[in-house]
This record gives sequence, C-alpha cells and structure tokens, in this order.
Amino acid sequence: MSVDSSDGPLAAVRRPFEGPNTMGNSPAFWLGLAVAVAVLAAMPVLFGLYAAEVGAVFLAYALLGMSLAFIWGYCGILSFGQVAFFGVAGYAFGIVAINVATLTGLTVALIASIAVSTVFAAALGYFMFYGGVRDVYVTILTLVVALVLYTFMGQTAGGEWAVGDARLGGFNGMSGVPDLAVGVGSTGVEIGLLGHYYVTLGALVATYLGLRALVNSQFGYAMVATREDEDRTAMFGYDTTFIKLVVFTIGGAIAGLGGVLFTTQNNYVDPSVFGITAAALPVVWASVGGRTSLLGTVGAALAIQFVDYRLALSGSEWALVLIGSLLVIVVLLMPEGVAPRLHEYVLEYREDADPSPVPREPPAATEEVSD
Amino acid sequence: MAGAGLLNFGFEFVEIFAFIVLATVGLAVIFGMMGIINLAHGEFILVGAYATTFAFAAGAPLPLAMLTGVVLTAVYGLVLERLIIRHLYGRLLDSMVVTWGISLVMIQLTRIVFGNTAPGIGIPFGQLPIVDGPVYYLVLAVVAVGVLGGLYALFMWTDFGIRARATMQDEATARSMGVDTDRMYMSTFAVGSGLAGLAGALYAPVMTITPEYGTGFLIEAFVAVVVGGASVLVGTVLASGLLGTVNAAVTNVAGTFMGQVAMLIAAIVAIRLMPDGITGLLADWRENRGEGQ
Amino acid sequence: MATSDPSVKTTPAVDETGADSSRILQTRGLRKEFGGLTATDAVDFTLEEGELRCLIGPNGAGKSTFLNLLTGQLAPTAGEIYYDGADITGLPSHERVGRGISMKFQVPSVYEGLTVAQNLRIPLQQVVEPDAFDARTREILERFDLLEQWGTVAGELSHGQQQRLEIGMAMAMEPKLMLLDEPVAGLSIEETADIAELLREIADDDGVALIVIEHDIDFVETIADRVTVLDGGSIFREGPIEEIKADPEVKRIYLGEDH
Amino acid sequence: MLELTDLHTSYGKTPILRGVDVGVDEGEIVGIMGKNGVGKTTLVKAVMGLLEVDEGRIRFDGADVTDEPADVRARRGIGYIPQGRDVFPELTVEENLRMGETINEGDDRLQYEAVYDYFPILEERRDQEAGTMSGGQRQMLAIGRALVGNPELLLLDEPSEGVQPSIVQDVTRDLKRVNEELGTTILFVEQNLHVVQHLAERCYAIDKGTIVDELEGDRLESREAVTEYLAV
Amino acid sequence: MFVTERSLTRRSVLAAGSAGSLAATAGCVGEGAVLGMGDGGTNPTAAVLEDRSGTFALTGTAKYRTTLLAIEEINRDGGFLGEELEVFAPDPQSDNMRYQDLARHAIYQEDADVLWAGYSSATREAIRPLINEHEQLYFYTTQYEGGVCDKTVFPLGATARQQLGAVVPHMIETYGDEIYTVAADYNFGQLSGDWVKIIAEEHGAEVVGEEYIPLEESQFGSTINNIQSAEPDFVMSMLVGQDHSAFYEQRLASGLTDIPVGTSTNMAQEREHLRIDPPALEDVYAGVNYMEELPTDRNEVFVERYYERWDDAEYINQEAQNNYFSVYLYKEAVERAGTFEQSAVIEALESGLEVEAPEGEIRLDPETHHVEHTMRVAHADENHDISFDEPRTIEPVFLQEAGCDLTSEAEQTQYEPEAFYEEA
Repeated sequence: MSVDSSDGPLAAVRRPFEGPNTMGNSPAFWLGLAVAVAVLAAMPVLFGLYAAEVGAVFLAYALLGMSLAFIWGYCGILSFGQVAFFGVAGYAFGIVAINVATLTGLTVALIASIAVSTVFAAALGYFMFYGGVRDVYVTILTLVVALVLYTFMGQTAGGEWAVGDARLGGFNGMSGVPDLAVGVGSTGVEIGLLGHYYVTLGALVATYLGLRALVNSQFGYAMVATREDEDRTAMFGYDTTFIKLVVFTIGGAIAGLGGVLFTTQNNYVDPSVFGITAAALPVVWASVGGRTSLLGTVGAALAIQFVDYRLALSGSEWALVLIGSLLVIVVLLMPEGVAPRLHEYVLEYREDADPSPVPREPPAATEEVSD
Repeated sequence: MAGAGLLNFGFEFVEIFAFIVLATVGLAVIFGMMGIINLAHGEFILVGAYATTFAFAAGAPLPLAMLTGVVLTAVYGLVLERLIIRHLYGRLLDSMVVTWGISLVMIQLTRIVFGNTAPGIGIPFGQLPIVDGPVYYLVLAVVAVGVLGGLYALFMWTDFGIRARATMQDEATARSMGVDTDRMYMSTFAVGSGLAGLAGALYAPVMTITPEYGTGFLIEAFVAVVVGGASVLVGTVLASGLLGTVNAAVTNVAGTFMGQVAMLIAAIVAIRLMPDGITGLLADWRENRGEGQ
Repeated sequence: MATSDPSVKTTPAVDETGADSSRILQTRGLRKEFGGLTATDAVDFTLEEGELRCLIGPNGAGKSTFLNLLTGQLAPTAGEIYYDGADITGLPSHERVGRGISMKFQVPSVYEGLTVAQNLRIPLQQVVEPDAFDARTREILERFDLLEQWGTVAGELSHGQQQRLEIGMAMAMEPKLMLLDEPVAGLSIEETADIAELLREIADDDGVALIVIEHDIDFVETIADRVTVLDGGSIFREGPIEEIKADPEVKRIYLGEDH
Repeated sequence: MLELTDLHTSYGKTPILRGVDVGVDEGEIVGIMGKNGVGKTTLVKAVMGLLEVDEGRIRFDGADVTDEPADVRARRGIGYIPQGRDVFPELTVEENLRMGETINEGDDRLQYEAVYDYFPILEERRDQEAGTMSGGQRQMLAIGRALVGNPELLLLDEPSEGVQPSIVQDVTRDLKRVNEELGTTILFVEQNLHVVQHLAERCYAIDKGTIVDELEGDRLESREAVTEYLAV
Repeated sequence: MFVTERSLTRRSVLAAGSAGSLAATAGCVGEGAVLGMGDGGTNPTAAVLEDRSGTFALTGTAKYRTTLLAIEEINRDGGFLGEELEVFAPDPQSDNMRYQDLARHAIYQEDADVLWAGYSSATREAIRPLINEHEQLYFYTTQYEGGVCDKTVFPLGATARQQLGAVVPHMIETYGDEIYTVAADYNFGQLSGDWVKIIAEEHGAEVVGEEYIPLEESQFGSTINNIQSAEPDFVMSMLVGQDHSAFYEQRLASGLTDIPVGTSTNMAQEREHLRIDPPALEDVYAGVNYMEELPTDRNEVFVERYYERWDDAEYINQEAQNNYFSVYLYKEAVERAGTFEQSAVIEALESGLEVEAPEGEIRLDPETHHVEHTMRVAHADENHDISFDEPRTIEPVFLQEAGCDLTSEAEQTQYEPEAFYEEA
C-alpha cells in the first residue's frame, strides 16, 4: 500500500511484497522470516551434510506445496495432480542431463525441464479452462493426468523406452541423473551436496518473495477476485479464463522447479512421484498449513514431512494413522488451515494489547504479524 | 474364429462393465445425492471384503458372509457419517481431503489389526463353456444389473426414494414437507456405504484381499463418477458402458496395460468434452430441445 | 427523440446507420428464447447519453433478461445491440465492460471475503494507475459514505452499505452506461433516499447514462427522467413517469387493478 | 392458533425483522403485505423454521415451536408453499404430491388424488417432470402438495409471483375454497393488490422489518389504503 | 512398534523426544554434527531397512525378522569380532522416497557399517545412487532380474537366470516345448520374460505367447482366454505382488489347472500355496533356492529357532532366508578382515567366502558379488503340499559372461541380457 515513511527506507524495499493479499506485513514479520531463513541456512553448519541432504528434499517438497497453495489458495484451482509437473520436470531433466552431461548440457537441462513442466501445465490448463472444466472436475482431471503418467511410466522398463542414453526405466525409475550444474563450456559451477541445499533454499525464498510480489500486484488482485467470484470478476472486465490459465501455468513452473531440485538431489526419479499418495501430499500440506498462506503451506510441508520422517525412523507402524488423523482433525476444526487461524489470534492479541484501536484506518497499511 | 473373438470381447466387456458398475455405484450415490467426494470409498469396499472373508472363514455360507459384509459396511458408513462426514456437507473439496485422511488411517489400522493378508475365498460356480471364464463373472454382471435395477426402484418407486431425491433437489423445501433431512443424508450415506460394501463382498473371492484392496477399485470408480456426472443411475450406466467398452476393446487388441491407459485417456477427453459429465450433457441437450423451462 | 407521444406504444424509428452519436445505447429486434419460452421479444430500445431511465413491469416481464443481454451474460437469439456507435452484440462481457458498461447486480454481490478497499481495487486497477489507487479509493469511499469502512471485510457490512459499495465499484470503472437491478430492494427509507440522490448525481454530474430496474414507484418517481414499461418480454409503454402513472393500461397490467 | 411475538431475524449482521408481532386465529385467512425486500419471505421462513430466530417466540397450537426444526413443525400441521416456482423440478407431478404424504402419516391426510379435484390440470400432467411446467401450474402443484398433508395452517410466500394475472385469480379462488371446505387456516405474504384484497380477511402491513398497520373491512377494501403499503 | 530391546534403547528416546516437539527446527537440534551427535565410535551398526507396512510388508516382515534373528544369535555367541552389532531398523513402509530418506539417515547419522535394504528392484535402484556416492556396503537379498555389477553391492538372491535355469528346463523336459509367458509389466518381469526366451532357445523350446500385466491388475479374464487359445504345454508365470496372486484363483475357476505353471516368483516369496485355497496352485512348479518346507535337518533347526523367536510369524520366504545367511556371511567377512572398515570387509567378501545356509552350502562369487545357489524345483500338488526335486548348484553365469569382474574393476552398472543374447 502507500509508502509510509515511518518505517524508514526499508519500507520501500518491503513495499512490493506487502499487501492485504498476504498475511504478515509488519517489520516484526519480516524479522521473523529473516530469522527463520537464517536458521534454515545454518542447518548444514550445525548438523552437517546430512542435514543438507535431507533438508534439500524437504525444501523441494516445500516448493511443490507452495505451487499448490498459490493456485488453490489464491485462485481457487485445486489441482490434485500438481505432482505431474513435479515429476515431468524431474524426468525431463534426467533425459537431457544424461545425454549431455556437460556444464552446458546441465544448464540446458535445467532450463528445458522447467520449460517442459511449464508448457505441460499451460497445455493442460488451456485444455481444461477453455473447455469449461471447473471446480471439482479440474481436481479429478488433474488427478487422472497424474495417474496416467504413473501407469505409463511404470511400464517403460524395456530398452525401447529410452531417449538417447537415458532409459526411462519403468518402475525401477531413472537412475544416474547427474547433479545440478550451471555454466557454459568449461566455465561454471557444479553444485555439490552443500551447494544444492543452498540453491534449493534460495529457490524457495526467491519463489516465495516472487509470489508475494505477484499476489500483491494488480494481477494478484485479479486472481483473488477470480477465486472469490468468477462471474462477477468478468463483469469488471477481467478475462478470468486467461487469468486461471496463467496462474495454473505459473503453478506448473514452480512445481517443475521443485521437481528438478528433488530429482537432482536424489540423482533418481521414479513413477511413484506420480502416484496417488504423492499426489495427495501437496493437498495435505496446503489444507493443514492454510492454503491462503504460502508460508503456512511451506511450514506444513516441512513440519509434516519431518514428523513423518521421525515417525518412520522410530519404526512406528502408527505413523500413517497419526498423519491421517491429523489431517481429519485439522480440516474439521480449522477449515481454513493453521496459519490463517494463527494470524487471527495474532490480530486479536494485538487489538487487545492496544486499547484504543483505530481499526484498519485508511490509508496506512495494516500492521499485522503472522506466519 | 471371429465368432469366438467376438464372444471373448463380449465376455470381457461384461466383466469390466460389472466391475466398473459395482465399484462406482456406492461412490455415485454419495457424490450425486450428497455432494461428498469420498476418497475413502476404496476403504469402505475394504470393510465389505474383510467382513465377508472373515465371516466366511468363521464358517458362514458365502451368501450370508457377503450379506454380513454389506451390512457391516453400511453400519460403518453410518457411524462415520455421524462422527465426521456430516460436518462436510457443502464443502466438496474439504470432503476430499478429510476422506483421504480417513482412508490413510483405515488402511494402516487394517494392517495393524489384521496383518498383511486375509484368508482367501475360492471363486464359486466353476467355469463357463466356450469362452472359458468363470461363471462367477456372469453372476457379477447379473448382480450389477440387479443393483442398478434395485437402485432405480428404490429411488423412483419408494417413498424413501422420493424423499431422498427431493432432499437432494431442495433441502429447505423438503424439510418444510416434513422430511427429516438429517436422517435422509444419514441413510443415503449408509446406502452408498452398503453398496461399497457389496462391491467388496462380491470381489472378495476374485481379488486377493490385502489392506490395499480398496485402492484397486478407486480409479475406475472415480473416473466413472466424474464422467457420468451428477445423475447417479444414468451417469453410472453410461459411464460404465463407455469406459468398459474402451477398456475391453483396447485390451483385446493391445493388452491390459494399453486398455487401462486408453480408458483413462478416454476419461480425460470425456471430461473435457462434457464438463458436467454425460448427464450434464444430456440435460443441456434436453433443454436445447425445448423441454426445459 | 424516440417518440413524441408517450401514451402510444412506441417503436422508436431505427436509425439506418444504427449509430446515432447522441444515443449511448440502442437495441434492435432483441429477442431471447429459453427452450421454448420467449423471455424477451423484439425489443427496440434507445437511451440518450446521461439519461436516467427506469425499467418497470410485472415479474417475468423480461427486465432481468434484457439487462443480462446488455451485459453479455446472455447471448440474444436474435437482434443487435449498439453501444456508443458500435455493434457490441457479439462481444464477451469483459470487453463490454472495457468499453464503459458497468453493472450492479440485483443481490448485492460484493466480494464478501475481501475488505472494502480491496473490493474497490479490483475495478480501479482496470482504469487508473497504481499511484492513484489510494486517492481514488478515498474519493469514492467518501462519496459513498464508506470511508470508515475502509478496512472492513465486505461481508460484514450492512445491506445498505453493500449496495453503496457495489454502486461505488461500478462507478470506479468510470462507466458511460450503468445498469442497476433493484438498487434499493430491502433498504430503509433513509438509505433509499440516499441512493436516489446518489443516482441522480451520477446522471447529472458525471453524465453517466443509467438504466434502473425498480419496483418502488416512489423511488422511480424521484429519480427517473423517463420510464419504460416492459410486459411479456416487449416494450409496453415508454414516457415520463407522470404519463406512465396515469396510463390506465399500465395500471391494469402492473398495478394489478381489477379487470 | 399462530402467535408471533417480537420476532427478530437477521442476515449476517443485517437485521431483517425488527420485532414482529402477528396473531392468526383458527380458520382465518390472514395476509401480510409489503414491498419487495421488507422481510416478507424471511417472516414466512422463520415461521416454518427454515431460518434461525434471533429473538422472540413463535407459538403454534399452544406450543412453543421456536426452536423446533422445520420437519417437526411440518408434522405439527404447518404447510408451506415456497415462493414462486419452488417445486422439486426433477420429480414428476405425482411424486411431488406424494412428498406431501411425508408431512402427515396419519389417517387424516388427504389422498393425493383428492388434490386433482381442486387442480384438474395436475392430473393431466401427473407423469410430467414438475420443472417443465409453467409458473402457474407449478404454483398449483406447490399448493396441492402442501394440501396432501392436510395442514391446519397453510403458509404461502407470494403466491402471485411469476404467475399470469388470470391464474392469480384462479389461485385466489382455489385457496378460498380450500379454506371453506377443509377449514384450513391460511397465512400469506403478498405484494399483489388483487390477492391481498380478494383473499385476505384481515391483513397486516409490514415495512422495514416491522408491522406498521393492520387493515380490516373497509380499509382493506380501499385501494388507497392498501397501495400505500405496496410497491406500486 | 519398537522392534527389539536393543534398537529401542537410545534411538527411540531420541525419536520420542524430537517427535514430541513438532517444530521442524527444534527437532533437529537433538542430534547434530556440531552439537555432538555421539553415534560414531562405540558399537558397529547394521541398518536393516525392510518393509513392515505397505505393499511389500508380506515379504518384508519376515526379512526383517530373520535378519534380527541372525544378528541376535551372533551377538549372543560372542559377537562380530567380539562386539555386539547394533541395529537401526525403521519401517520404510514400501515407499521408495522413504527408503532414500532412511538410507541417508543410516549412512550419516547411524554411520552404518552394513546395510540390508529393500525388496523390489525399484527400491534398490532408488537407493543405489546414495550407496554409490558413499561407498556403502549393501546386501540386496531378493531374487531378482540379475545383472547388477556394483563394487559395494552384494545381490545375494538368486537371479532370474538361476531360478528360471532351474525350472524352465525341468518343465520342458516334463511337459513339452511350447511356453506361454505371463509376467509382471515392469523391469523384473520384462527381463525375466527375456530370460525365459533365452533358456527356451538353449533347450530347443519356443515361447508361443507373452503377456505383461500391470502391477495393480487383478483381473485375468483376457489373459486366461489368450492362454487357452494358444494351448501351450505350460505357462511360465513371473507375476508379482498380491494383486497378481488372484491369477491362480481365476485359473482354477476357468478350468486352466490342466495346464501346468512354472514360476520364479510365486510360492517361495508370497506363499500363494498357503494363502490361496487348494487346488488353485495344483501343478505349479517354482524354481527356488529356498522354501520353508525344505526337508533338511539344517533347515528344520532354522525354522524352529525362527518360530521360537517370533511366535506370531507366518512364513519364512526365500528372501528371508537370504537375509539370514547373509548376516553370517557378513560375520565371516568381518572376521576375515579383522575390522568393520567397509572397504576391507568388501575385500574379505571378495576372497571367496562360503557359509552353511539353511538352503545348503553356498559360495560367494568374488568377481560378480553374486552367490552360487543350491537351486531346486518345488512342486505343489492338488493339496498344495510341496515336494522338491534334486538340488543342483547354479552359478551366476550371466555376469561372468558379461565380463563383470569387480575384483579388478569397480563398476556400478546393471547389465541386461538383450545386449548379449539375440533371443532377448
């Protein structure tokens, strides 16, 4: 909103990232976010390479979750097949990278794989939205697309299913996917274990800030308006079908980015990324964390995967029971998710703390903390 | 040879059609009548299968064992509806998320309680001449048609059916006509659950029963419900017919795998061409013909 | 002018070019059928720039259908719509809006989940630069007496406030033609008077042409330049309010008098 | 028979009814007239139990029914005819009528065939889907459907809405006949002058969520007195 | 479920502590590198990643249990080099992503000296990049398609060549030379199908029909029709998993039991002959290196000890036996090496070790890291009673022919038959 000089020069920097479409627009919030990022950045230093390796996988999941929160929470499109873009990008990277494992080749692979997932999302989005597919039918259609990929990739074991040197590998998956690298010719960097963690963290933070800026931009308002009431928004001169297509495509690109980072971390990708369990995970994160909160979904993705991981380490057979119950309880008690609920508490607390509130007075930007 | 080939195709179609119909009806009733997408549908089927197989192992004759499966699943559905599902009416997407959670819990609890396998039931009735398939498949097909007929009778001819349809069309008015709509939802959900249990019971002899048994039904069921659209019976029949034909035809020519892929792709195309399902298309068509208001 | 004798059923002479510059809106032979039912039939309608026209008629006379045809939410079965000198019959809704047609729905349909300021931002960013958002928002909210509610979630506003917000949102598009469907339904007497004054202002000061569907004849009397009576999907009468009120036929079909 | 005291309801935070007091005696035909959006439909829905009441009580046949759900009130003998075209569109005419049986499972219910006596057109169309009939026919169906339960009190929400004037007259006549022959008490809300003047024995005027007047006899017959409260 | 007292001790306390504090950050602080994650040093650790839930729990549970049994036995009898081997044994839930996480944890946090992990080839391939990167000693014990030639991996299960090499010739000899292959539609099944063709060719027989079935398919109507119209002398079944076991019930119901079935996958792994009512598996012949029913004294002792330790156990499958003997193989190697240091242990394993397994004498082939198994053909009669023919030793010849020699060259490849046999 308006540049309010009271926060000094930092306010101008913050400005593009703030607005009523995101929770957390106060200095306190940004400070908290900076601390959280710093803590994440310190993980490998504190806990060694292990934390970097495991953490990078979780962060790649978080990107996947964020892509869904973006399209579902901000534009009302629930894609149950977000993993399709995640997996397709992973496979695409593998195919290009295995064939040309040079610095240039790997750079091309990175770009190509994200391009493939983007184009795939755009094509699917065009197919759906311009065909009048809406609501729950979008959800099921995207799920079916993921399942088709699952079924199809599962039987590509034979040698005839190869692109150049890259074997698709059927259920055994595609192994030998090289690490990430960026460069041209002989100049560039190969990104090692530790580097990969920071690249993933950087990608996550950059995507988050990028999406924040986007949802607080004019386009962001158009998205939110489309989510709230598509017909009405068309009456204000917006081409809502196109808006949905763009949002869906961006979501596919982000999921694809997550998929590349995931695949290069594991040096491996297999059809289970398209399976129904994998497909449900982003929906779970967004539901629990709060789909209208990008950070809430990221937090939920990290927390749920971490708890799940700890439960698996403990060898407990109750892990899935716990996760499932958690999901049921959260959705029943907090339909909007954890982060928006916390946000409300924070607002209430602040109002209580300030006995003479001038409630949300124009036009000074609302000060609130959350996430 | 052509005759035998045609016969084989026919038999295969019957088999797949029956499977899709039985896998779908329970889900279709719950989705079509109540607007709940039940991702735990497969696990309702699982309840039916486990109840059947354990009742059978305990010495009950097969028909009685199957009946046990149906009844227990209906009761189970009733309990779940009261505890959880009733909070989700009008929250379509939430209902998907919550029922997926339920499905996770049920699969794992089944595993913890019953282990990874359950006792098997042999396929009854022996084999058919000429096409050499089990007679039981024809029985399944007959039951599938019977279920459709029964549902038709239930919803079209009985007071319960009229009230259920009225509730679905206009809850407030139905309530003002003295219908206890809460109870309608409850019993409709129980009927849907019972039908899921029936699928589980009927396929208990054919498919190996494991905690993941239900997932084997899920995809066909979903795809058929969505392709079929909101009208439960017509939608189920048409979608099962369409998908069954595609699957059987392609399987016959290019193998099981291609059959499955072809069916899923047919579903994608169908949803794209008919965003409100087959019955949505029918309704439009009828309206265009000037029968609508 | 459309007609000189308002007591006679009018079929305005159709301009051959279809584009008289003083006419903001003109329809020719507009018809809409649903299934077998004709909701709007052969409507020839003209509206001058800056005119405030009220549309009255019994329930089912085709008023809402007519409005929906104008906004593009419905496609006509036959006939043309000219707006500001151009044929817009085939244009999709959002493009008509872009040309300056703005609509307020019958049921207040603000974005209930968004704040008042956010609500306004959605139309505003279609027409003004980001720098001007705050100033324009403040201006509109002041005019519609909603400044206090700047940060209030629209779903929490009173009925009357929602109506005002919605008219404000329509005005934010800087329209040349505004269509309103029952803007005072359910409002208190004071609120109704406020809206009446606002609409007059919009017509007189902003030069926006308005078409208002309204049942409340008192309200119609306060605001309308002219009145069009629809019945059975066609234009039944057109003229100044006094003449319409005095017309025995209008009394018969609309006042529900004995016959 | 029916007594509403100080009834308040709201939509979200917006008050709709702001203290309504209405009484109806057995066998009476009472109208409530008012313009669009003054709370008429809300009032009927509140009596039927389809809306929550913020404040005030509803008594029917001596019992306080304020907190009872609609289906229980229906079985107590309140019949409801929703606004305009609210029949079950995908049920046939006969199925719609049979829905009436659920209201009243006792012996005193009407056989749905008896309704055909009042509305012969319905018999002709018994197997047609209700959604495909004209507004007037649907209005008759809605009335017939409520009659099957043989209610003590019939609530009507704007029976004239979306109906041709000639049909409005028919409906008015039929309702009077029902009242006379079956002894059904009738409470209706309306903004149509004809219905108000020809059907009601007594009429309340409602505006801005409160009862502002009560008309009977001469005043009810006077056009001026009545139009004061109506939209036109 | 905490698996043993031993594994319960330290780790479960840690796990409980950190799972309690759900916050992601708080959880990690318990066991960091800088913050003194004190796992290195003390006792040697084995990581046992076997499924106790999910699709592969049916076989994984027994694999897990026999591994524990062997380790406990050795620990009791003086240990590995005099030390007790600790066990890290979470449940990977048949989920490949989870396997990757857990393998990482085993390597980094548990400093695992040796790893047993996974049932399916897909699982093995999912963790092999990690194994290779960290040069982790890894025992993969499932019977599999064969061809893995990898310096730190020891695929000890019988290969398709070994299992099919036992059963296919036997079937051709007994029933005739027309074969119909039905196999699971994924890597293992497709390669096994290739092997059937190769072995058939070697024995002058012919594959008259082939069909690959998606893993989740449980309807075999069209397959059975096709078999019936092809009229083969016998069927070779490489069906896998519980959905596929419905094939046998449908085989019975369709009257296909008059055509015998040879298999490399059924009975010995998922005990179809016990799970499915007779006579659905009548005249099914399995090429196996082990089945619980094996009537040898050595095996009977093993079976008895197993059920004593796990009184609710259901069956010892072939792979579970492989896990069991491989623990003893590991002990031998550690003792020969005199250290737990992995490269030294691998070197010791490559010195031509032999151990007494329940199936009989087995020898580890140094060049290929595979095992010379004692193979048998197991036959199920109409009551599903099992009988065995004469045992024979089959070497892992394929990799030898392919030129895999890990003692001289540290490869990380998987060879496939199609590169070497034109029949494939």
